[in-house]
Amino acid sequence: MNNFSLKRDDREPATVISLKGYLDAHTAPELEETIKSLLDEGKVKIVINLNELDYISSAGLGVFMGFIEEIRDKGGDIKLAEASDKVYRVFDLLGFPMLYEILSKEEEALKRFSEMS
Amino acid sequence: MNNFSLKRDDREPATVISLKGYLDAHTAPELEETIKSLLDEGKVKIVINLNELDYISSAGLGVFMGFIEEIRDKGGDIKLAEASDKVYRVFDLLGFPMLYEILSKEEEALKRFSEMS
Amino acid sequence: MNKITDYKLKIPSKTDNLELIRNFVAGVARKVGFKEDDVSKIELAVDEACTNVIEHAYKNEKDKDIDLAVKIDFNKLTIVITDRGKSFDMKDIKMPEMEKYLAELRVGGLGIYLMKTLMDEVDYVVRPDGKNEVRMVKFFLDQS
Amino acid sequence: MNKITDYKLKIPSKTDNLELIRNFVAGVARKVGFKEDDVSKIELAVDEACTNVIEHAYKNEKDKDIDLAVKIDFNKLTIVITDRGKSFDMKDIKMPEMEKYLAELRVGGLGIYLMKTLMDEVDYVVRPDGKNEVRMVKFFLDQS
Ligand SMILES: Nc1ncnc2c1ncn2[C@@H]1O[C@H](COP(=O)(O)OP(=O)(O)O)[C@@H](O)[C@H]1O
Ligand SMILES: Nc1ncnc2c1ncn2[C@@H]1O[C@H](COP(=O)(O)OP(=O)(O)O)[C@@H](O)[C@H]1O
Repeated sequence: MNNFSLKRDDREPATVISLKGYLDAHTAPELEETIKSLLDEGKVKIVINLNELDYISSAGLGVFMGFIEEIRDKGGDIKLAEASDKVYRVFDLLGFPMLYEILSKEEEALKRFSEMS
Repeated sequence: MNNFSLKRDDREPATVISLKGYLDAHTAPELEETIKSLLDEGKVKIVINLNELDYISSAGLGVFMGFIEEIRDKGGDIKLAEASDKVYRVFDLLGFPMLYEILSKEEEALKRFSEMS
Repeated sequence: MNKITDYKLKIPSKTDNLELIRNFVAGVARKVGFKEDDVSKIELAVDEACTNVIEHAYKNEKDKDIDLAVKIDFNKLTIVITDRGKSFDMKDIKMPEMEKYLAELRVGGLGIYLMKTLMDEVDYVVRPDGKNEVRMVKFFLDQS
Repeated sequence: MNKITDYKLKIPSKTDNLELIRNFVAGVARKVGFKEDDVSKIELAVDEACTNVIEHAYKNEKDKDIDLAVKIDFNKLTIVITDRGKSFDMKDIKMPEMEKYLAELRVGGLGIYLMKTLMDEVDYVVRPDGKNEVRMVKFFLDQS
């Protein structure tokens, strides 16, 4: 049983990572590896699609915190999209909307990157 | 949490009881009461629609066994319809297909009653 | 998995809790790699065993304890269900011949038959300390 | 519900088991009548507490035991998580001011903050027998 999976989709103007299932201390390392690979390839514009994410704990939130500084220093960003009410509430509880743009649609998040560049 | 519910629908030529969720020792009494009421009203032609039933244990199977003799004595029958593979397997394990007609569609089960009368 | 891994659950003896018990055991079985087919069998066998403990050993007294242990070792999953209620002798229970059973339209007496059909091993012992123990085993066979 | 009802779970200390733990506790909370909103809060608080036990108390040593008890009485649900690993003093842990925390882009240190935000009471004690205990309470308030 490993009810977490992710899908990477290199689009323009950003890479979309779609998360599915449960993002907790057990599954967060997989997301961490994926973002690390992106940085290694010089890709720093990232949209996280949360549409199929059922659950997130602080271990999952920590992954976003862990990379955001480096990514922004390199002129990129992490934008979040399509969070369910349940997942959004956790972000909200921690004040993440102050730090990250959380868009309702993946397309909007991609558009925000187009506007940036 | 009581992830079981049932719906009674008095149709012609039989009453359809649709089961949903988990039929176990905890929830079987509700089905038992419903069938008892039908008998009290003289309704002995019964189709059990299992389409949304996720789980059945011997306590659920026992309900069918408990009434079948009386129902058949009164010229009626219990016919089962639309069992998922998982639920069908339990019926099959106990040889129930020898004793009950298990149809793939509710309409077929109703038709079998029309043919009977 | 080489080491024995143990999961334990202690839960009040009411049928209301059967769903929690099933979900827990199914979760463990799935996690260690059983296919859905076998997960369903394990789930049903555990339900039948716990239903018997609630109804026969504890005669529907609520809030007695059911102890459930799931042990995983390299080639099998073992479930041990312990109660402090009324004992019985499984050897006295005749297994129904299903054809005859059904022909006679009998009610009840299917639980132990199901447990024995669904699992690879089923034993019942009254332990020296007076507790009763149902032990059921399912082997890992070509699970993928 | 007048009587105290107890559910107990003993489970090996690996993050792989967090999902089983969450599902079990969520199942109990739902069963006793908490609304989905509160079920989610309880689920997350328990995950954070158990993650801390695995990572900090047991330093990721697998197959140590986490003991989890869920007690239900008439006005509240209490979760007690017990470990035999490294102790700490919760008073030494400064709660982040979230605005400042985020502005500094810090990593980690959100678990206890979440637990305290999600639950009505959170205590941590080192018991006389040397075991560590996290105790969290959620009251039943206008649950329907
Ligand atoms: N855990 C148990 N403790 C005491 N008696 C039991 C237990 N399990 C089964 N029995 C006895 O064995 C009989 C057969 O059990 P079973 O096959 O499960 O059918 P049922 O529970 O429907 O009677 C029961 O009626 C009961 O007398
Ligand atoms: N159960 C525990 N046992 C030992 N130390 C703990 C425990 N829980 C928390 N701590 C300590 O408190 C700190 C803060 O915990 P927390 O807020 O959950 O953030 P994080 O786990 O991300 O560091 C941890 O880094 C750890 O030093």
